[in-house]
Amino acid sequence: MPPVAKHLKLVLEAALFAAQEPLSAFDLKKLFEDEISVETIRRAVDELKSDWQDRGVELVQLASGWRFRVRPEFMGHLERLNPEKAPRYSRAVMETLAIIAYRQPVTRGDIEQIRGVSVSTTVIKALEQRGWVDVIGFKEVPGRPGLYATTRKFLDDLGLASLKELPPLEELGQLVIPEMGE
Amino acid sequence: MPPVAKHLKLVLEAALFAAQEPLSAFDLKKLFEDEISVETIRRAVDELKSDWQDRGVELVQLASGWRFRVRPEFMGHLERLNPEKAPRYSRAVMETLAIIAYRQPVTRGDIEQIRGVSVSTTVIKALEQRGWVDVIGFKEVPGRPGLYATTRKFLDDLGLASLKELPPLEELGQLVIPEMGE
Amino acid sequence: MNHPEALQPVAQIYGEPVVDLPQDLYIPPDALRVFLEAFEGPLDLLLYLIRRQNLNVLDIPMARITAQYMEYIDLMQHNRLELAAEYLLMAAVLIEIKSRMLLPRPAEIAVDDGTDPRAELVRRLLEYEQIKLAAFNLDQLPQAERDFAWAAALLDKSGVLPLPDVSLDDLRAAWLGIVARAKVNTHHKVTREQLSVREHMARILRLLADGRFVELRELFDEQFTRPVLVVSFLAVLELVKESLVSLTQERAFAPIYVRLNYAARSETSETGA
Repeated sequence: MPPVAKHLKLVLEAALFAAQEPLSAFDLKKLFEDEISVETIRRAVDELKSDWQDRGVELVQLASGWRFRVRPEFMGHLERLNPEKAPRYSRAVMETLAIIAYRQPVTRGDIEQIRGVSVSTTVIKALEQRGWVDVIGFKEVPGRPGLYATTRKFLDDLGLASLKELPPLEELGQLVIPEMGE
Repeated sequence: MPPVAKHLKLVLEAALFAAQEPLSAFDLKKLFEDEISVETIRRAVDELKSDWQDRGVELVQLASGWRFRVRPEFMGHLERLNPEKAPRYSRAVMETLAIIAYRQPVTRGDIEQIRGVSVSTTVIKALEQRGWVDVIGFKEVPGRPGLYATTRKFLDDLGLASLKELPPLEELGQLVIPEMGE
Repeated sequence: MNHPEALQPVAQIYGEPVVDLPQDLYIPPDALRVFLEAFEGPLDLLLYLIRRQNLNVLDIPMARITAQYMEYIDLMQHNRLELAAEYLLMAAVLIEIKSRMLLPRPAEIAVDDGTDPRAELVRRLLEYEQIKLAAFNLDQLPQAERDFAWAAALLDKSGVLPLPDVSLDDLRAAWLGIVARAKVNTHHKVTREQLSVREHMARILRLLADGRFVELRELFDEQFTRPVLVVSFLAVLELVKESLVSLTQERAFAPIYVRLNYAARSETSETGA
């Protein structure tokens, strides 16, 4: 089989290093405008994996996808660095959380409409697993989508007594330029 | 000069990928039990930089050290996966930031004087929350207003190694458009 | 010369970028607000008037500029736009300069004085324009998270990933992205009052979650203060409006019952299946 196009591998590598969460073959496919088979993606990832074989970082497959990770043998050195910073949620997760907090109860469709982009299941799952949001009912429209709201734990973890203590958002409009185009 | 030991480079590479912030030569020295000269570190980083020359990821030198980042040319692909990116700041925010960057340290009054309008707290707060500006002292005048300056994170986030790399201010004389016709 | 005006639309009217501003002073009344919002203040407006007509800042024809500026102020007042104090202050400055230029200057003072009444205004205009250009150039630099992403690998020491911290500032920052992307920019207008209604909507939905009929009275705890009672009542109304709950009352003055709309459906579909 011919080797995978070099550019394809460079894009995958960059995406895997930029993502805050593991990426699945399905996610990686979305990087390209052209239709690329999952098979090709898998092959490219395999090649990447062997490219990184003898390095301090390796490409590993986790439950929800691939991710670059520091090889355990190299951890010893890195412990001399400052204690690692806490990871951060991706923008998608934070925006979804913000909408549920400020607009509850909302359906996934509402969230997508407000954000203008689709909301992946992994994003909502991350928040549910954290115990910060849950489904408190269903909306009486076709499909009966679940209604999400924030939980007591969300308030506790953020040190809030009630939602009223969330920062007011009235003036944020003046800070950013609306995105143009469709 | 002999090439830098391969293992050294692998450790540096792993550390630069693992740290969630730029690492200075001093930080990198701490990775090794043996005494390693800053000179050797620098040489190794330079080699790493050229190893990554034609990739989707590049090693850049910033105000607080080196860090790997995705080349801007590759962002188009990444946006297909995650359409949400940091918004573009409004002119009010950017002009306030420019005054702080080029005239630091400045008080809020100075900013208002130059812009000819009052500066809302929201604007300054947004810049503080982004970690781009902070109060570095107080001016000894009535009210003791805070003096704002830009931070290292501001330089890091704009890919600059120092304030000297800011785009030069246009000469005041050059701003005058020669009178046409009439 | 990289003038921001040359590259950036000066305003957006109903989502359409307006690159060119009208030549003359006439602006359709409904566009005036948008037009004025495109300016960052009186200095910006004045600079526009000067640049638009290719006038030399160092040699401002005070009469012309003042007349134009005053016409704008007039327009703003006619449209009852909230006229920022800064604009009125600038009008005063312009008129003062103009009047000083009209006054005859004693010859001997004019020589060693040499100060043009326009000097301070010119200095401020040039200084502002310099910063305006600097802001534009700064905005062109690739910016982290907007134009490039940081590259990182996982450092998994314990095998258990630490959970990300989230602060209130993070929530606010997340909302900025939403505001920028929202086509109708109404979403950022979330007030505390709305928030407490939303909070009580969630509370009431949880209370009704088992699908039973609940008497309306039960939704209001006796210990509620009066504002909380009001907010709870608004929450019930909002839930009815969004068809999430329905209210029933057998006859006048009988107890009012509240029930989830969807609960009925789920029961019938279970028994009916």
